[in-house]
Amino acid sequence: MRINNLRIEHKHSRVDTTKPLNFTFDGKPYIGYQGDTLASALLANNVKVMARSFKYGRPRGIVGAWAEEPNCLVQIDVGAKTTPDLKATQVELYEGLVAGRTSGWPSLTFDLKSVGGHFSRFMPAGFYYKTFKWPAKFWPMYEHIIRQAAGYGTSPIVADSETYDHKHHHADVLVVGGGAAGLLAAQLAGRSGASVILLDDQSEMGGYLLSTPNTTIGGKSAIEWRDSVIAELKSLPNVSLFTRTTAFGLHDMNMIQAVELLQDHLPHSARQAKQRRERMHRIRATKVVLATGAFERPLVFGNNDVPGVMTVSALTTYFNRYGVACGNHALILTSNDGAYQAVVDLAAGGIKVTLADVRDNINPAWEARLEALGITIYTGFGISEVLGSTAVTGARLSKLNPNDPKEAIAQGVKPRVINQIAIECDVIASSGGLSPTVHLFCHDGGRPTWSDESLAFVVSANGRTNAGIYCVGAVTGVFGLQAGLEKTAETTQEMLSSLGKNSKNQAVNLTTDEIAPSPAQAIFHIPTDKKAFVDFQNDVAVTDIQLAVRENFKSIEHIKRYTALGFGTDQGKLSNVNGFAIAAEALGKSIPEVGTTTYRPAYTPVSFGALAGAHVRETFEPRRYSAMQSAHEKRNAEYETVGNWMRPWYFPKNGEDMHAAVNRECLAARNGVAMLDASTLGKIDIQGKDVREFLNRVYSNAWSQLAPGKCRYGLMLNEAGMVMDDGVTACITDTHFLMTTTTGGAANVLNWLEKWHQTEWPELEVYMTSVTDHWATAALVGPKSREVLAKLCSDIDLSKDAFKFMDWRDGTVAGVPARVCRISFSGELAYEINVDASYGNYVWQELLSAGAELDITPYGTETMHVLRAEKGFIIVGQETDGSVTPLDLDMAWAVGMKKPYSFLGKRSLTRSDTARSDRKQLVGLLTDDPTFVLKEGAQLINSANITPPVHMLGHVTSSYYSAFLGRSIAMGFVIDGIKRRDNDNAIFAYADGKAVAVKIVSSVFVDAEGARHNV
Amino acid sequence: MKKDYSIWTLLSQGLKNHVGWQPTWRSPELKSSYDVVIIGAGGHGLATAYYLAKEHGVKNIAVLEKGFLGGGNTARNTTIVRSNYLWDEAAMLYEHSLKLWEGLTEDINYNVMFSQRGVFNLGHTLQDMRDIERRVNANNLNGIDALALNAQDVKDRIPMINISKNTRFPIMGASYQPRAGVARHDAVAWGFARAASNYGVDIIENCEVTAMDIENGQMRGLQTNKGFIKTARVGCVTAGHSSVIAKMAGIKMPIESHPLQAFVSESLKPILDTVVMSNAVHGYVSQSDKGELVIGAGIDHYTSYTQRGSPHIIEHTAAAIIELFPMFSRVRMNRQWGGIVDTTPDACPIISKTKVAGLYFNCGWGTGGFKATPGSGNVFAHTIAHDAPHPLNAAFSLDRFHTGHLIDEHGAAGVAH
Amino acid sequence: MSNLELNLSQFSPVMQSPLYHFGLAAKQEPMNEGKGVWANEIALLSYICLRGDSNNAAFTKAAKKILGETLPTLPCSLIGTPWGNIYWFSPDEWLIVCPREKRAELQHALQAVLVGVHSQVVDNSGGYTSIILQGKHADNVLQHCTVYNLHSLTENKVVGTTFGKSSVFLHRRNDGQNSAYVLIFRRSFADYIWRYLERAATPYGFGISTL
Amino acid sequence: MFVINCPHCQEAREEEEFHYEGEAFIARPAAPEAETDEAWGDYLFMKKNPKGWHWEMWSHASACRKIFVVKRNTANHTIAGSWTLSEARKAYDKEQSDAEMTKA
Repeated sequence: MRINNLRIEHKHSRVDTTKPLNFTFDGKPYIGYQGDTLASALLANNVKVMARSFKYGRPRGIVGAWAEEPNCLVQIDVGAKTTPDLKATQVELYEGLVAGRTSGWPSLTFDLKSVGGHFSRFMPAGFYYKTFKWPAKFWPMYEHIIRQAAGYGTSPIVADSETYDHKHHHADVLVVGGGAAGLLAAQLAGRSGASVILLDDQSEMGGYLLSTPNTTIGGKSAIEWRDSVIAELKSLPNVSLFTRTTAFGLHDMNMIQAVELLQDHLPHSARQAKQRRERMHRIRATKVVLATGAFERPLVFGNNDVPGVMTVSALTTYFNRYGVACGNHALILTSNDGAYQAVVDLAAGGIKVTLADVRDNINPAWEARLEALGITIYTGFGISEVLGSTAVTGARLSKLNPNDPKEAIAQGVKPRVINQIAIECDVIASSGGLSPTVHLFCHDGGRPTWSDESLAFVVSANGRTNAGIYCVGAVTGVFGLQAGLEKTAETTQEMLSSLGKNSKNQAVNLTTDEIAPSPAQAIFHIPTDKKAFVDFQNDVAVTDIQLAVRENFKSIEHIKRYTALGFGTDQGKLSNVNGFAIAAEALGKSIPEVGTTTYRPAYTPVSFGALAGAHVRETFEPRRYSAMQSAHEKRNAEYETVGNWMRPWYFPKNGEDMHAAVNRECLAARNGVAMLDASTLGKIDIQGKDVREFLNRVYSNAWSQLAPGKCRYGLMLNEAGMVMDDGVTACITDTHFLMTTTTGGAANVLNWLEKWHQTEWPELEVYMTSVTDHWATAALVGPKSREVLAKLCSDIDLSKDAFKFMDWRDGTVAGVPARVCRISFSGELAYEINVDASYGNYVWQELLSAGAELDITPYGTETMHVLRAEKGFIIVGQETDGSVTPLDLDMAWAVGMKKPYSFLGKRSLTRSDTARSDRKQLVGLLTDDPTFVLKEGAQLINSANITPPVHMLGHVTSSYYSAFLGRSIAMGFVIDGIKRRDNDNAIFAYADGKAVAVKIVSSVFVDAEGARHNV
Repeated sequence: MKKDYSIWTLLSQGLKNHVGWQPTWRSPELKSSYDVVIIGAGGHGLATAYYLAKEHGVKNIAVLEKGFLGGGNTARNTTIVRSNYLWDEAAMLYEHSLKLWEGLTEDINYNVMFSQRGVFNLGHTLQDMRDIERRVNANNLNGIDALALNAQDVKDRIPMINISKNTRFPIMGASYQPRAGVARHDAVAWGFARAASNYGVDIIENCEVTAMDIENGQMRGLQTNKGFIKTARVGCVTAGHSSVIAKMAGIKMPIESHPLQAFVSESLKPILDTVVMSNAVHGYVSQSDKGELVIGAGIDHYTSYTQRGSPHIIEHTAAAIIELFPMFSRVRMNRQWGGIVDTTPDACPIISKTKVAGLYFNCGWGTGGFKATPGSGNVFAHTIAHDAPHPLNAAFSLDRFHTGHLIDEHGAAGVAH
Repeated sequence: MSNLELNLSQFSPVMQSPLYHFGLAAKQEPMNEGKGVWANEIALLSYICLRGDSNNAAFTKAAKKILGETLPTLPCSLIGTPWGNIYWFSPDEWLIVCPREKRAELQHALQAVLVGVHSQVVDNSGGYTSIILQGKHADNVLQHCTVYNLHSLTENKVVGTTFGKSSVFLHRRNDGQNSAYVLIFRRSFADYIWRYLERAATPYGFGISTL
Repeated sequence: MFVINCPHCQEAREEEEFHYEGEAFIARPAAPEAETDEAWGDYLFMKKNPKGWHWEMWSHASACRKIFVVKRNTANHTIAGSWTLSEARKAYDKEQSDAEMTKA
């Protein structure tokens, strides 16, 4: 019965007409029902024009029923939830849904582009390569116009308010597609006891069965059969089913990415804040069964883009599944038997149907059934032209192989010769056969093959069994339901036995009531002098493909790229094969000779949010914290990220800016006492009888003589001789050393050491274990540091001579076992106090309290940098950039050229270029104006002349204001700099467009003789 | 030489239903001998042939392509063009290329849609900012346009970008090159093919080199699946496959071939009118003339010739883009793909003679080759024509890996997209 | 690292576990059906790293002398000993997790018995912590966090694997009815790992369980 | 995205647990000082980078931290096997000598 003009109630409809839903499209309110898609609801409301075409602004309507839809891209929702470019055919309707158009300006009824459209003859494929060239300076303006015309939906402009995540699965069998074949495969696999995952991208399983309820399987109606299989699958604990879940990528070794839509189908009121919007499943399956089905291929004919022209499968789906008649008089054009059941269903539903079949001889069984229903069939006819502009009003049929009247007369008969007929109708559907959904199969390198029997690119049933990929159903080119199911059972059994399983009690009755099909005709487009579109979304017409070939774009990849065929968001699901066939014709080649373009993920578009999953905002990447973090927060530290670590940068006090804070911190370290959290430095515990030899090989300096209780600075080179890391290493015993590394380099260094040990020197008896996280380290710095430490440490003799510079001692600090190293990165008297990190915060607090009366000052990395720069100490990664040797750094003292083993990087130091004496070398730099602080990264040049090109001598690596010296200081690299130190002719530092005179000096600005730390 | 492309030819052809258009390039039969053979009909190879014919008067040139022309990295990159490199040698080479880009459409009479929309290289740490300052100053002194911007400057120019301090990689600033931009990658190959073909260059597609005929250190000819070619000079421009070709000549290469992945979103109304790159988060993004966001990822660490990489790389890049532009979270990836990039130890190319006389290599462009297309072809043509490097590529010889004179762009450029 | 409530004037306790700042102790409640996942930190255990060649009899004998059990040599296995669990980390690396009180004794005993034997004994107690994860959705939550195939995580098995963009050692502990997962990981990643876990668990209902 | 068998953990694991460590069996010259700049440069930088079977190193970064060897086909991403460094050395040397034999 009719509910309204186009909405039909019948028992198979999946739409619940007792549950009306209000929604708006392009600003107008409409009513649909629970179970509708936006497309079915709009069609039921007799909305025909839903989009305007990309290039010519032609009116466009619904062509497909699912992911193949090329035209009707919509903007769903508003504000933070607005989503561009969804296909109206895939949007599930919910109460209050707000949908907008994504094309047509100023409106759908009038699109400015359609004016240009009248000049479409001057805009063939690739026309822009040939023009917009003159005058050259106008190109930016031309481009601006091209850009304004481009694009469908609009991006959100506020951050996404919903969340996403990933979930990882491992299964014996993954079945992709919940149509007839997929359901059967999952059922058999489930019965075998294998762990099975079944995915389907729609809101309910069943696939095309939901559109053909009148066929029967094993005596049951298609729907009953589907229900019974799903019921069984749900009862099996080893089977999991996912709906609204699209497998969009198949990667090496059967890793499938699938995105599950969890909330988009719900009204806002029903969406949960704690639930994800989408979830990406990563499924690693031993066996993959692709039951991805096929999309129906439309035939290409004149004006085939008028709204109201669609595929037969879409027409059937809207009619049977959604209870929507897309018109009252349907003209159906087909090249195969697939369309006939649709004709019968529509006719039975009270729709007037006219059928044109391009074949001269059609299947007698079907002919009989249609005659019984009184349906006119035009055999040997095609559509040469669709009539109507914003909606189909009719079509012109023409005989494909016209009868010649003279012939007839010569034979003495006067048959009524019909070569042209005009038909009035309000909807047109065509079928050129099926195109298997081979996308996933091809993602990891598979290729489909052309089948003359199926007239399609297909994949063989045992797809790539060596890779564990099996294919069942329409994707294999078996289009008959019974044949497909029988082959599915067979293939699934093979798959299961290769898993060492088999499916018990297989008595599944798969007989159907199909009429045995007669052969389809290989035809892709009907001759016409009107525009005939192959790819609707990119406005690619038959003539564009012919032009591309004429211009020598003969590879199918060239044709695709030149015409944009299949480049749209539908990825050419309807258009590709027609395009290949039309190209083949133009090239005078066979379709298999032309082949296909490469299918790449994503099968259908997937949101960036789903790809990112949980890796956004605070969980984007790890932040590492030291044990003292809570104390730093209390002191309102500003942070610097170093590697993954959050390190205090400086500690601003009552509104200080960084410079004020850093000056205060520096002076405290030089004149009183200050404290740095040094916990983040990498620490590697190394033990074994060959530790010294090992260190001799991985460090450039020598380690044979270092006595227990002593520490030494070490410099580490890569094999190319370039500095890669540095740090202080302590000798605990002759067979036990504790190495420290830079904060950022820790992981690399441990990996580097392990790699050399495991691959080159397994004979060396050493073991290495990272203890970076175990030790919390407070660096107590300044002339008064001993005084503070003494308050908390009674069991170490801290006197100058008992506990010398570069010594370490074990003892207790604040009652906590501690390893204290008297080392200094500031040049001051300093102690590094290392404790079990569980005590880190406590000891830090105790030190602060103990130092309170001496105004102990915690400081961050910025002050650390200033203090070390005043001493001319380098920071790996700031003074070095992977192109710097120890000699460039004037650190020859840290290179033990006499060590017996050729340490890592040694040989490279003597390469002809590396050995040059006039390389860029590290020096100190002073400006004339003591208050002027050079820019780090300023380039050093010979004169004040900055007219390019200017020869560069090097650059400033470090530059600070030294509160202690009351002037600015800097370090940098200068060609042959070491020789040029302290000669009077200044060089210049260039930054901010200005050149400033600087003197080259020693890079040690404070206490060259080291008196300050020797107290 | 055939008719130029122009609005007039377009109109007149429009009236004739475009039946009069000639092939964009000729597809002649392979001849038995050539003066110079270029292996690889990508952008660089075709540009090389074009400049050999145009600037060096070489008459008898073939470009051999084992697949379809422009089907390699030319067709797979994210089309970024810039010249703001740190080291003089690299900066001068890329700037030479950028200058050629600026006149390319007119020069080859083919609209390559070079769009100088500017490129931002973001800085996320203090060291990033030092490196940016260093690079920008070096660029200025080399006569290359470049600005150092702070976070607010970046926000003013890119209103959509997230400069909040609370992100894992807060944006502290950027270097900005106004003259940089993007171009239509396929058009570059087709345009050079057409221009070279007009000069008489034979472009032979589906022609695979299977062996080299080298006699006491001198190139004699090439064995191909279409027969033997006699030639004394061969230029190899085969990007990811360079090691494979070099092996035919017994030459070792300091090259590893890695997958480099990229993806595009669905087509959107104009939202981003410039190019944003970030090495720290491993992502870079621009919007194409069609409206797609074109997004590049970092490389996969393993070597591969499959033109596909691992999905977690793409997933990370999507996350990185959301970190920079949180509103893109609901935008959808339409299509992803991979190329094979030929990486070198110093992230700089090799444009060099070899120990085989008459055999030249142009490779090692890694992730940054597209921007160099015209410049690379231009200096390589010079190198082949004179059997000696052009001043601009002298530093990019193979022997730098023996002397140690590397041009280490890793320090400042990181992934040199 | 926000949501932090520490009164520094009366600073206590002396020891702080890596997740101390989340104040889990105050939030814990007895497990109930209301929530799908329960977690808590097993704070302040001791972690001793032991390195040595399992084919070196001198090493294995010596170790057994102290540990009372032969070091597990089956890949990814763990055994219980009077000291605590011993986890196989690699053919030449084990982690011994014991109560704090036993740390010094165990460490010194091992060091003493291994003098002159190619080996390494390292106290990493400050460097690690553990999280226990239980409840009917514990598996689901872990599937969001790690790429490891949990089906093959049988009891008495420990695996090193990914957790978000960090890594953990993971094993399944049998608490009678409801089996629980235990995650062992580095201190400095604790904040990230807890936040990641909490995010993953939220849709299932997340509670802090009493231990 | 690969599944790689770790010969130490003796289990097939997801690629994300591993780090790629480059071409296997690049031996460090015994006496670097005796090498010419050219020979040393070759050792430092030159790579086989084959299209086809490749002997390469991976480390099981998030588990046992051991470096091991995988034989992987760079043209199609199939993996022939994985071995500990010492086992791999034998397998590799045998393959080399067999290749020599067939040449001879």
